[in-house]
Amino acid sequence: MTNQELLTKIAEKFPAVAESKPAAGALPAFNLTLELPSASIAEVCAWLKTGELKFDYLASLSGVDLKDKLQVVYHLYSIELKHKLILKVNLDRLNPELSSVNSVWQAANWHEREAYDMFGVKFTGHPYPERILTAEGFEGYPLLKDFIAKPDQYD
Amino acid sequence: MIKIFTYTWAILKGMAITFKYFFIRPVTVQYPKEKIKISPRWRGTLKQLRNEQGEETCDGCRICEKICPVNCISMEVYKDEKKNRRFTSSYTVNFGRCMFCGLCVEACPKKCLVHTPDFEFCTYERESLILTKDKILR
Amino acid sequence: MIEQLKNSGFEEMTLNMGPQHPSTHGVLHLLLKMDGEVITEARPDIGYLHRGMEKIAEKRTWGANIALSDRWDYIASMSNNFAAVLGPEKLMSITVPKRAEYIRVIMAELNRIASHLIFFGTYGIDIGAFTPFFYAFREREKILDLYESVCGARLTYNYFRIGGVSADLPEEFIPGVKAFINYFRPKLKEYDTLLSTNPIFMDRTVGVGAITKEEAIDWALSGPNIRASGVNFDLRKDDPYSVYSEFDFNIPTGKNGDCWDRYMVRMNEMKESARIVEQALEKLEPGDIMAKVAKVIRPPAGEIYTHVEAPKGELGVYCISDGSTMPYRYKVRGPSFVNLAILQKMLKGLRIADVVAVLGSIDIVLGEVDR
Amino acid sequence: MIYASQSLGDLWNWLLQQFAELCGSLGIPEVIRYMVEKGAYAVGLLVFISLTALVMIYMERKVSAHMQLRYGPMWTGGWHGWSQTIADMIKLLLKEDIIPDKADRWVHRIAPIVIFVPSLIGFLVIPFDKYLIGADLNVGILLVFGFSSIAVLSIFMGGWASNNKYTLLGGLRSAAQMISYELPLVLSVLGVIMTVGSLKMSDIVMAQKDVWFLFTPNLLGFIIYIIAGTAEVNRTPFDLPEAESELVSGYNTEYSGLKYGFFMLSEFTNTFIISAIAATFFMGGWNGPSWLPGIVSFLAKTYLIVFLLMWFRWTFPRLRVDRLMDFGWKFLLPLSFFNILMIAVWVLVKK
Repeated sequence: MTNQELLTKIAEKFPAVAESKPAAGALPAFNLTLELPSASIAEVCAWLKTGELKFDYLASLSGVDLKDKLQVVYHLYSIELKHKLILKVNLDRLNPELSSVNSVWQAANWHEREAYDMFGVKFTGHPYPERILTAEGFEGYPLLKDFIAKPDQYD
Repeated sequence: MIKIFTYTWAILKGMAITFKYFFIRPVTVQYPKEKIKISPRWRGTLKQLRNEQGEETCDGCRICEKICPVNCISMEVYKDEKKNRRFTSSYTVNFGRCMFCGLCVEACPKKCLVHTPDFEFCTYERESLILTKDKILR
Repeated sequence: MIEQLKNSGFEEMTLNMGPQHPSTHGVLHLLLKMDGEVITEARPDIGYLHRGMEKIAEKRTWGANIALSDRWDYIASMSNNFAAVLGPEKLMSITVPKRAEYIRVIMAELNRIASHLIFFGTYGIDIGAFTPFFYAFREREKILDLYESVCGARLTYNYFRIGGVSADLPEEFIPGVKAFINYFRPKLKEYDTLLSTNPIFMDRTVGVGAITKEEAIDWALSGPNIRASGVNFDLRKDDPYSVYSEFDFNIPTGKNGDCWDRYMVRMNEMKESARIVEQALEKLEPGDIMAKVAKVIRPPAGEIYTHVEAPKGELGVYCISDGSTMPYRYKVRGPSFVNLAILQKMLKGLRIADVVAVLGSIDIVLGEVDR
Repeated sequence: MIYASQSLGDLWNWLLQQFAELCGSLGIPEVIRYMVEKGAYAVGLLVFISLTALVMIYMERKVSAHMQLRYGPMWTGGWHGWSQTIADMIKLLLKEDIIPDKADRWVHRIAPIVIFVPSLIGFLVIPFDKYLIGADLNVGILLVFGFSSIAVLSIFMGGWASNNKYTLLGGLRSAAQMISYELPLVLSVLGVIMTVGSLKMSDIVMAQKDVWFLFTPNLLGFIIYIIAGTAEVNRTPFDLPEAESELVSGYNTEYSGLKYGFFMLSEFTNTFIISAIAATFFMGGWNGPSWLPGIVSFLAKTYLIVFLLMWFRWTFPRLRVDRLMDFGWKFLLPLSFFNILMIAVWVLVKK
């Protein structure tokens, strides 16, 4: 399925979904990239997986700090139909909250924990919303651009 | 019954292999006594080369210092007005930090920074891993 | 009976397996709740090797990040290098010379063999057989020797460059690889006799820790783990990168997705990798090994998600460039990280002896899990 | 007068006779003579056991090393690292003895002794040569099995007292395993006992003067014995109590220094006993070619079995604990019953 077909199919179902525009001076996206409001993520993802597009494989879920906002990026893939899709959700930087897609793809479990650990994005409905990589009692979210690392004995 | 025989046969075949290797000469080497040959491209510690006149080639362009991902190279440069070129007054590599990625050697425009085939640099003090210019310029 | 016992103060035992344990393959911590020897709840606790790779990458130049990538999956560094160079190359639209591409493929496939050999050896140890480990390492040493002759390092190769590879092959490399392939093929049969068809080994692995097709996709497993469940998913075929589309090779798949299938998929993959290496050697022709690339690498602003089929699975790198010499965001999708997540589900109801069998069969590297 | 056959057993017998004559002439009471004789034997045995353990540990290292394409110890002592084991023993002696904080201190201390003493007692009834047997009891073989089953208790004590979950699991596993494999072990020997009609070790050896029981229908018993014996001494593929990849080190995880040394030593002495009994029961004990001293042929056979056990160890993976139970109870036990039945028929037919 070409990107255009994908886009029309998804836009038919969810009018709020729009193609993401690359920033000024940036390269165009290599794959179909969609931007959607944070409230509809669970609904859209559930349809993407079970619907006719069969995006059954969540390759990656990453947080991105864009300085004025946080972004969560979903890289989806369909094992059967072999097409790719990138979803982007913009979040408020001060209070990043998003509903979890763990019930849609189990793979999101640790990805979301990692995003929470690194960016402080709270995923509502996650079964075990705890930090995953950083040490116990770690403060702050290390991948935010304004995070200042405490120097240790080696620095 | 057939199962038992196939199982036993598979087990015996496995035993035959270990028994075969029992009589084959070991492939390991007795390390400090004998050493395996090291490839000429081996990325060991760093050394600076002199040119044919025995003069140091490095002119302190600081490319290796800049390219080093772990900032383990540091140098001080002065300009020799007579010879009209720059020299390093100090050139220090901290091998406690170095990860032997080889980027500095690749980047060196004068080709005067090279790897040595040395791989044994255990010491008792961290300080002795910091090599100064007199040890690096060989 | 068990209900009665539970009411009468019978307790579940909590066992901390790791982070210092002989068979957690590094510093993995498994919190196991056990009823006798049967596990009722398992929770992997990771992060003991967390080095903040993604944060460090934002402070390093694109070129230096290749050296960093050696440290993700430290037993398959060539594949990591592959993943690290593909993104910036695509952003800068560099065409890599053919020779460099074939060299890359040879390196990556040899590394797949080396990585699977480590799996074979350590899996033997997990199951209790010590000897295969040494046989596997003997073969792996030969690959490492080849690598050493090419790039001068045995573990952290740092061989790929954006636009090509750092050094051309030395003279002795191609005969060396050919000799290795010829030497290696009969050894695989030996391994099969020693371990694969050993009744005790099969007893430990067949039917243990089975993952269904749906589960495997749902948990986004990749690499041999998903193929063992019968899903024919291999990025070398499904989303060909580099020159993989030119080669003729099969993708071994399993049926039941149990430990034995995962093991066998890897064993068969080694054969296929050997085939790819042979084909690549044939196609190798003299030529450039580096494309014309500026000294200072500044990819144009943009973002890209590139993935390669690493020995452990889909190794993805999501990099965002803002046009400067350093990446703006450098997310690494480690296959081990994703594959490990399913452990919490798989371990329920198994015995403690199966924990190591299942954990070993997933084949994780903690450097990649924690990054 | 030393006999021409130069056998150690004959030498020992000659010494005993000389001593008895001496005692008779000096009028030393029978009891004291008896105690001196047995004491001398026991001292000799202790020396032999420690030497055997050293040899076996060295052998294990070398066998495993060469099967794994390594050299093993090569430096200590000069020739092929022959004194590596001695150096390790000294190291073990000098190591700090650690008792875990919340351990059951006394049980923790006693456990290594409890495992070591029975394995020593087992040596008493092993016929090394014609007259070289500590106590040629009527119930010789029963004594060995009786005392070796005490090892279960010790392993369980060690596992329990260490207050560690891995040791506890190791101890429990070992209790289950050793009890269930004791049965086929004893039953497999029963075939030989039925053929001979005596439990006495010397009788059993004498009965094999012409043909080893290995080459009679007792072969099946031998196979069962080797399998069950491997399980009894906790060696791979039955090393579940100390399964390294699962239970760290099983029951002896929390032991260090000399106490760990005792556990390790008893593993090797038990292996030796099991092999020695196999040599006695199935391979003719000290029977052998006439030019070979009896003890040499006995030790050669024993070390052949020891090598076999080591060979097993470095070839096979480990069984799983439930499969182990299945194998023991559902396969090995019925097979050993069948073996007894078969031997019984054979004995009857032969008569």
